Amino acid sequence: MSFEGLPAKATGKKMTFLESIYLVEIVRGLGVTISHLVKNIFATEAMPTMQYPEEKRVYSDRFRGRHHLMQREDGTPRCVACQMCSTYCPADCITIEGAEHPDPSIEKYPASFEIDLLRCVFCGLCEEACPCDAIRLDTGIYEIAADDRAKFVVDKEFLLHNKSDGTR
Amino acid sequence: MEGFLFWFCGSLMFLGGVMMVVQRNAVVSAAWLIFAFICASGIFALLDAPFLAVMQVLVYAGAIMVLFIFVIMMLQGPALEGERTLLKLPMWPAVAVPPMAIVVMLIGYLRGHGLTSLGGRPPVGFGGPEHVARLMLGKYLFAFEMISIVLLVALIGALALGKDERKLPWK
Amino acid sequence: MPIVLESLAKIVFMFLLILGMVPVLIWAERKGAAFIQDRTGPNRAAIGGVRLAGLVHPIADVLKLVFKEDVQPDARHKAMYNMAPWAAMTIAVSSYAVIPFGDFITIAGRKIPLVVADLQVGALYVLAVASLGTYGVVMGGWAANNKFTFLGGIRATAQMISYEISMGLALMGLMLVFASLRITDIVAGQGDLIFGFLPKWGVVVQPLGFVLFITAVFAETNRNPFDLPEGESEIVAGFHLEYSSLKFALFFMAEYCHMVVGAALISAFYFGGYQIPWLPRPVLEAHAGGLLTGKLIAIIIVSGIFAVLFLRRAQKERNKFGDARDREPRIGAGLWLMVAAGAAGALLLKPWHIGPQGAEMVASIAQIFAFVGKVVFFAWLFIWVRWTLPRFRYDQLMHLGWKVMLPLGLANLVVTAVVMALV
Amino acid sequence: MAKLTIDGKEIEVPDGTSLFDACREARGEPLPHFCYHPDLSIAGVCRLCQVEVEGMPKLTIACNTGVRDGMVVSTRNERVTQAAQQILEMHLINHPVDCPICDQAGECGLQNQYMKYGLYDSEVEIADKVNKAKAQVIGPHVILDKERCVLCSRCVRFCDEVTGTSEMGIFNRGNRAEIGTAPGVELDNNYSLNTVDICPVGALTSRDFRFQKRVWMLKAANSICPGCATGCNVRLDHEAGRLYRIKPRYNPDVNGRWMCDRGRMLYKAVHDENRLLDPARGGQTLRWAELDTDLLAGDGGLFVTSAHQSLEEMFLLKKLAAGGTVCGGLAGSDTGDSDELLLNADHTPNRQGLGLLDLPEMNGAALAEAISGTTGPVVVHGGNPAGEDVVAAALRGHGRTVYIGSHDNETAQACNLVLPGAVWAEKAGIFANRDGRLQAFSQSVARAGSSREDWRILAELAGGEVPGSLRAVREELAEALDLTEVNLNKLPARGLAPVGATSGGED
Repeated sequence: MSFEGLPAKATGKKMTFLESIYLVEIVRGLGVTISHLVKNIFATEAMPTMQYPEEKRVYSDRFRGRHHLMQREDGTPRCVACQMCSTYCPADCITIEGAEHPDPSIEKYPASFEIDLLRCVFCGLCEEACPCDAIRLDTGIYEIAADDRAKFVVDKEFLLHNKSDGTR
Repeated sequence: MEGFLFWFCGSLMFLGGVMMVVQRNAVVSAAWLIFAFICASGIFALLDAPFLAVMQVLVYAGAIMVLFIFVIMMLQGPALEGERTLLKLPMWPAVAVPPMAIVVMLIGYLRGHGLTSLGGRPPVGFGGPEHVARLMLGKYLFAFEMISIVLLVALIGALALGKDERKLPWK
Repeated sequence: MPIVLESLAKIVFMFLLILGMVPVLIWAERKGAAFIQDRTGPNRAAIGGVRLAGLVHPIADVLKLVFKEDVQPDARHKAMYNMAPWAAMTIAVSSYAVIPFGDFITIAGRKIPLVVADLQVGALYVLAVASLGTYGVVMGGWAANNKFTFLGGIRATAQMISYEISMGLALMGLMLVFASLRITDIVAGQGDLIFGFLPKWGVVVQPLGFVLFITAVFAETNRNPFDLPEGESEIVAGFHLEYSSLKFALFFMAEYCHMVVGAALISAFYFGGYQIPWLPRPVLEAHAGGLLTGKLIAIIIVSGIFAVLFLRRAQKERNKFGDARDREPRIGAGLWLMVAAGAAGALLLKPWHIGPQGAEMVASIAQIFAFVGKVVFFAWLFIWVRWTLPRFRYDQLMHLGWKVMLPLGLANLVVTAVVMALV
Repeated sequence: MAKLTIDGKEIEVPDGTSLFDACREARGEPLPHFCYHPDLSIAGVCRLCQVEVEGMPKLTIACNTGVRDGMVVSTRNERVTQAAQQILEMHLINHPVDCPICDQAGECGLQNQYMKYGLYDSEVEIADKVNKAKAQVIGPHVILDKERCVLCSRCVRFCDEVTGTSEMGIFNRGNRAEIGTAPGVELDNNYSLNTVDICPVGALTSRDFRFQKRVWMLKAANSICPGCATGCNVRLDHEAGRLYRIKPRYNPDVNGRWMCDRGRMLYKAVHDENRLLDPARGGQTLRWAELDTDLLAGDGGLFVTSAHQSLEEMFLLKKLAAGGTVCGGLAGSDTGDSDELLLNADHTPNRQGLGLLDLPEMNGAALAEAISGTTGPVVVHGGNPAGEDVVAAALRGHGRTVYIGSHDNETAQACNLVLPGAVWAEKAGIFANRDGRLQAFSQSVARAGSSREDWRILAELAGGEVPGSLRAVREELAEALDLTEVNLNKLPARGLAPVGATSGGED
């Protein structure tokens, strides 16, 4: 990061007499704020505020929303419980228990896969770490709310289907 | 009515004074003192001395006690267990002496004058700002100025005693 | 007995004025802040779809605060902790007793002065009560036994001591000019004109005093450039950090009451109180009929415009939300139309033919409105300044109080005294 | 002695040292290798430890080359590195590279060395790989993945040379060569999990540990195996308060690099459902604060420890007993299988300790008689003397019985007051193994429930006469054992050999 163009330290500029008695500058400041106020009263529609539940911001496709466990064609999770994501996770929010899969061609699968959404920082490092492209943050869901802490811990079934807009 | 208010204010003020003395906690003690001052101001108001009444609140309750509380807080900190206050001595004289003195005074007063003489009317304008000003800046001007000089000297003396000697302006 | 009834009525009026202004001020604070910062501000809470541009929010806030759990720190000093918010509120409200909100009003042949208590030493009373105002803050901050609240309390005391002196000095200049400590005298004195065209308002005769006074009032109310006892960014929320529920609401309301008191003091001392410039009481009474008619016509025009605006909005925003809020523009338009109709109906009563008694009443009411209008403006000034200026640093605050305002106040007093002696 | 130059550094090693060891000494780290193992014979099959020796036209494998005076060896030049890269690439030809699901990932020789020497961009097409059997169960403890094998033959040599059971072998040739067991033969000896330890890749993995935890998440604590009197030095791998596996720790004086499968499974007892979690009196659960020591009142009494407890605890119990009779527990309890390698017939870790502190053991009948004969309290610390019915009956008959132990067993059932102690992984202490060697173990996981360290319980029961820290207890213990010049708080890494015993073996 460069600080070019910025003064290296405070300039120490002396205030002029008018500035040093504050009053004129205060009145000027009041003028600035009142001009905003008046402008906004007469042009309410032009304000950048978004009326959130009714209007929603359109995020880029690459926005990292709530997690999503990818499925194989037969509906089982792609995840092989290698725990790369939970190892890499800076927030330590992923808990995986591996187990032997009945199908000999799969060998290892996640018996349980839980994400604590309250701990998650949505950095996307789990996506990066995953060797099987099994976890993605591509749902675009960011409205995660619940009335109970326990509901923020989402399990494998939830992450595989990911139908609700909130938490489980 | 006025008699009732007088006794009311008086007893509350007395209560405030006693509580101020017996409190272990300096801040609570100060709060009781403020209470007593406000009651005293009520008595001044009853005596048709509104200027004194307001000044009592403004100067004592409002300014001096705020300063006191500021100093107490600065020295004591937010600790509530004020066990290290000065009250190591037996407390009963503090509680018992003032009421006894007051009772003695009252008995002497009532013997001489009777209860009815408590509510005599002062002259019109008594205790108002103009009256006080005339006394203070006319009749008692010398005393007034002397007191202010004494206070000024005390102020400078406190400053000189309290300050680091090496930093005094004349050193 | 009638004097007791009179006083009661005046007290109730003052109470309604203050307590009624609190929610409005909270609303103005939030909405004004939002608009100043290019936001829309509160606009969600609604009663049956009617949002009153956010005015329902203060009501919802009050309900919420009243019914919230009262969380108290274990190590508090119980008595002081419980007393502090009430002390703050009581002291904030009690200043009103001496502020005249009108000249007089004549009811049933009695001439009633429009002030609760016309004290001989009213101005000093104001100062005395203001100086007590800090105790609520200090007691609360100390009794909660938390370092942050405690710092808030200490800051409040130091700030109070520093600025009360300047406040008193500024007022003394004014007392010299009007030669009285009685607030009604000071207000009445401001009805004159100097040089025949300039209203003899305090701000005109004591401009420096006014600046000092308004600064000190801002400091005493702990409002923005001087809100160090709260100082969110430094000491979390200062003295009321450990308060919740109703007690917090009391502190919160006390702050706004202080604001209203401050605004009332500024308008009474420096802006002529209930006086309308260039329209002294006799002139008002003489032209009461025309004045009333003009007012009614103005009301019709303004409410008509509002009604039209609401109707246009109703048309434009048809089914915008898809819920009860869609009704709002129509209800608004209806209300404004009703106001216009009421005013028009009043015109049928021939208001230009009112008798001398009616004229007196109109004059009194006009003066009350003038006072309330000034108070509202200065209350708004408090808000306006809060969202414009940054907070002082503590040393700057002390520097300003002791090294700038105190000498200026003394100089102002000396100059005023000399001028008064010469003139 | 032979003097040689390795990577420009001159070192001197005894004659007969292998070049591999000489290089390790010179470099400070071993050469890349798969098949070389210090406790096994030299096979020279992985070809990874090739070094350049001046005067030799081709690179030579270091493990199978003896040192010669005046040798000039380079291990880091481009030629050597390239050779290692190429050999690794060859090992990877048929390797499935399924690290994400491989339990060895994190402690895998192939992974580590590939990270260091690998080419990274493999030239082998996945479709060209030879597929072999995966996840094949070859014994009660071991599972085999033939694809991952690099044919280093360490396991084969282990079974041939250490256990002498020869279950494993290399079958087929060339591209199809694979490790395995002969038809009808299982890798079923008491040391089979050592093959998992020495397997440099994920070909042999433990069935018990399979998919339980990724190894890089585990934390290790040094300990001593409590399974038998041998006292193998072990490492407890644990995470978040749970033990996951036990691995041997090198101690040439005790167990070398091995340990038995029986000992490896002992961690399960730590997380047993059978654990005593709360103090209880007459079946009624108590809190420690509510504990009343009225049962201990009175003189005399019988104090029974066991060979499962640490020296400190035995010592404290002896102190607690004061005037009472102290007994070392049930004679001949917990004995069983043994073999000539490591497993001792005595399945307690500290029977020698009883001898050191002069605590005689009693047989069941004598113990029962002693219990019935005493009027004072009976305190049983650890073990399960009530496994013998006479003792159980005697305990039930006696009203004032206290049991301090970790698991709910017949003795806990029979006793009046039951105090939950810690198991060995949850506390620190000292065991004396079959040779009388004193070996310290340390705590690795948090104690279950509200159980407490036994020495704390004993110290509390004894009141003020006992030191309040384990350090102080050990100091007193050292005095009592006449080991004044020894610091029991800081035992040597290999344990304190008894006086007169010789400390042998190389490092």
